[in-house]
Amino acid sequence: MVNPVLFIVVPLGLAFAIPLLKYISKKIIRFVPALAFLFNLIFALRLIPVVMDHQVHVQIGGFIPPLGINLVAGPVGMLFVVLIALVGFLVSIYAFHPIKEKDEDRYHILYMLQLTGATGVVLTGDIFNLFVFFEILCLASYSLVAYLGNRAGIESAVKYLIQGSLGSGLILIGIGLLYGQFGTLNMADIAGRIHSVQSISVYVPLVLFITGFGVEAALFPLNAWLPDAHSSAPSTISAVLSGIAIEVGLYAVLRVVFTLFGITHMMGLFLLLGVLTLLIGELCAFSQDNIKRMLAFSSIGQIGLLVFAFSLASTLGIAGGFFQLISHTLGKALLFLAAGYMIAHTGSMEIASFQGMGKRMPFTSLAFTIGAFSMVGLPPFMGFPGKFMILKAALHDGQMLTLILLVFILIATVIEGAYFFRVVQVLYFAGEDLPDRERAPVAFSRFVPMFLFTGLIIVLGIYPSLITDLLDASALELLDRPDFIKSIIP
Amino acid sequence: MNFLSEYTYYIGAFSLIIIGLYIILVKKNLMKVIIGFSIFDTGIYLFLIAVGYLREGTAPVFSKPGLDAGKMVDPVPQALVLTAIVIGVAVLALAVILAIKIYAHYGTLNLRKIKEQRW
Amino acid sequence: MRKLISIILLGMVATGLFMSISQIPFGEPGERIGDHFINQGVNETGATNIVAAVVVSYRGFDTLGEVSVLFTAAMGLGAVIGLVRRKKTHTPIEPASLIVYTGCRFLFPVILLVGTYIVIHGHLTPGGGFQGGAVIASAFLLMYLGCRGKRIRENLSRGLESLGGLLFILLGVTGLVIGRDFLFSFLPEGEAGNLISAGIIPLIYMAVGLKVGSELTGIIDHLIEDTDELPE
Amino acid sequence: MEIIAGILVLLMIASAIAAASFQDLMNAVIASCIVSLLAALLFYLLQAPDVAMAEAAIGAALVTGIFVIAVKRTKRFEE
Repeated sequence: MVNPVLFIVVPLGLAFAIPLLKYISKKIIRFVPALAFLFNLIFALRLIPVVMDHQVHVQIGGFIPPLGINLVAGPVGMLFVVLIALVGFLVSIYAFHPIKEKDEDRYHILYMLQLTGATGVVLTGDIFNLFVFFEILCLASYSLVAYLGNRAGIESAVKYLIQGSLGSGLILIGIGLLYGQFGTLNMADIAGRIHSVQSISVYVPLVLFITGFGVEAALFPLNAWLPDAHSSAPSTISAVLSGIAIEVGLYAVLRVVFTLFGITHMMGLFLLLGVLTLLIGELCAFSQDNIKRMLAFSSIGQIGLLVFAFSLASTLGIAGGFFQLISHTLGKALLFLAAGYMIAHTGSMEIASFQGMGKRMPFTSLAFTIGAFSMVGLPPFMGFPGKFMILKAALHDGQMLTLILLVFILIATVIEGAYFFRVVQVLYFAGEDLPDRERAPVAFSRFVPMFLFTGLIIVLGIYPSLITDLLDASALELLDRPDFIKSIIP
Repeated sequence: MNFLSEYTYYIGAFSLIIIGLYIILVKKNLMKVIIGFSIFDTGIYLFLIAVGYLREGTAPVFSKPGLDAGKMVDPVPQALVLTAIVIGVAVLALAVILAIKIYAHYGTLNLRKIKEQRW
Repeated sequence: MRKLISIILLGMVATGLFMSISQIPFGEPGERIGDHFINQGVNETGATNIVAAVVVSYRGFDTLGEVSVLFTAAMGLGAVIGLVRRKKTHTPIEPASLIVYTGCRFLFPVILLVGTYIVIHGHLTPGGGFQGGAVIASAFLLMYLGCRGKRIRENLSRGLESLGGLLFILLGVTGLVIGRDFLFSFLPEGEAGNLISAGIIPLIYMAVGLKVGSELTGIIDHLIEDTDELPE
Repeated sequence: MEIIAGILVLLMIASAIAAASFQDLMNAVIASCIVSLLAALLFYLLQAPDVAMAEAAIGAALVTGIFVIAVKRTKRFEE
């Protein structure tokens, strides 16, 4: 069994080593991220059966929690580690092909640091340590958004940075308030001392945390930065930002709400917030002409759906939320990669310019179509079981509010279908009169990740039972707060 | 008055946080906003250190023999602030370079004027 | 309108913060994990500076994360500035006045020395890797401002940066290799108060000092470099 | 001791307000530098010499240096 700390340390060490590796050979640098995340992927998958049985706790420096920092590799944490490693590995294959004439090594270093930060966030069991890794994730994201160095990139990065650091500052105040009252930083230890969220001095840190992490999780109304940032980053980075970064932000919110504070009575508000985010995201996506902005707004909508699912606070709802989260990560990464490849060919982000792509780039168009269908929730793709599980959970919940909100979710799905079908229609059926241009062959480094993402979406769509055990265990970890606390602080 | 002398440091920290937030939210100039972040961060550090203070305490350093461990201030917030200060300077440095690039692209630092992309 | 919303928001934040901050007693002893560090820190780590013990030993993982944040910022800065090769300008840069120049030349090694001292004595007296690294970087800042045209070689600073980070990680992994936890202090604690004591704390602080110093220097270097190619 | 702290806090708040209101960015940078320096002094009074050192070296010296470079590179006056 591999020590989970290596999932953080190995990519970090390789990232530190890249400036030195550069002196040996410039060529090998672009394979380093793939190597690191392949390592993570293999060993994380091997750790999953162990984690399903019992949580793995790792002490750092040999001090028992709450004195030292500890890592908690439970089902939730490992689910995210596998997801991050998978997306990290596949997207880094995409970058085998040199993307830009700019400094390549910095791109790879930042990319690895971004995903390492995400891995750290989902594994750590200490609130301040979570903040530190969150900062790595955010800082790498700001830099990567500005990586292309054009006007739009720099401007989005500034916006992102201002809102993100404001959020980080609020989180830090929240940590200070919690430490002042409870005298500890270990999340399980704090959770053990918060019995109910009644007094204002517990309520304020909660609000600060939700606001701070909510910026990264793109909860409405904290998501003004997202469409710009996601659309002006390089396509590979958009895939990671949409597929990993906001999900990790959501993870932090979930951890805070479920484990740290154990809230049960404010869920109606979150349900409402989720549906609001969903509707706004989908409506804005509908009115976009720019494909990357459309996908970015669609991410906002999906996050709203996830918030709705998790706010149901039932095993069924949370498991469905996790399934939909995986589906969104894989689907959105695929969509951004495919869209990015098409943009590289046409040189334009306008949807209208993709006319006739179905003939010129058949494989890429097919991958995009599958991703889009999965996003809408058509069988046999992965989005279908996800949305179905959420639907079932909401019906099972049976409250009046939930049922009313469900209607809005169905409306949002229809809107989602409308704009995705519009793109698919442009890909295949528009511009018949265009002269037949020759087919563009798919580069190998582009083909492999898109093919694997497509394959995963179809396989998991047909056999959702492959991962349901892990999802149920994850839901249980979030809901069973006393057990979580007891397993760390006996 | 008792309250004031009791909470001098908290008041200072609180005021810095609010002034910093005010600058960040209201000011239009990007450089000013970054300065606001610096002040905001300083306020947070002061708050954290004040949380760890023990009245009549000594610094948590056994520099000479005979120091009473029971009368030392809490070292944990100090460790957190050390980390946070370095993180803060990292963010500020990145913000500054982005501001310089914004100026190079747009010829202005006014945040209201550089909004090209909207929802 | 926007201003009004901001002010209302600010008022809400202020009220909330005020109410919660005033709940926290000032200067009162409480039940905190800090107590354990004060009482047991010297025994467990061998460092007389408990803050250093907390930063490097108890919460060493934070420190690893934090040097990574700085590394991220340095890399991000480089990426944003982009591919501007340093132009081989032989145009004489306006020299600073002789007094400033000589003063800087004189102060530079002294500040470097002080910075190194602060790093090395981090586990005994106040100071350590961050503070010493920052002092070292400020020596370079002085050099850039006072003696324009002097530069540290970029390759050197990037190499040191990598070495510092790798040293940290290697020290951490050694703990795993000998069958204990990551960042486990595998060296003897020695006698508290001696220069060579406190297990791996001084070593880690040196790695941190190296990394923080070279990274902050690199950041300043990037900023100055970018300034120089500005057409006035 | 408390009076000294009170005066320092007042000065600090005053410089922060000054930093907020100065139109000349260079002056605002200097004011924020003073805020950091006074904060470093307060850290010292709060028995945190480590943090005081870090704040003086990083918050007051380095950040101010970075800001000065940035202001020189961009516009000096707020518009």
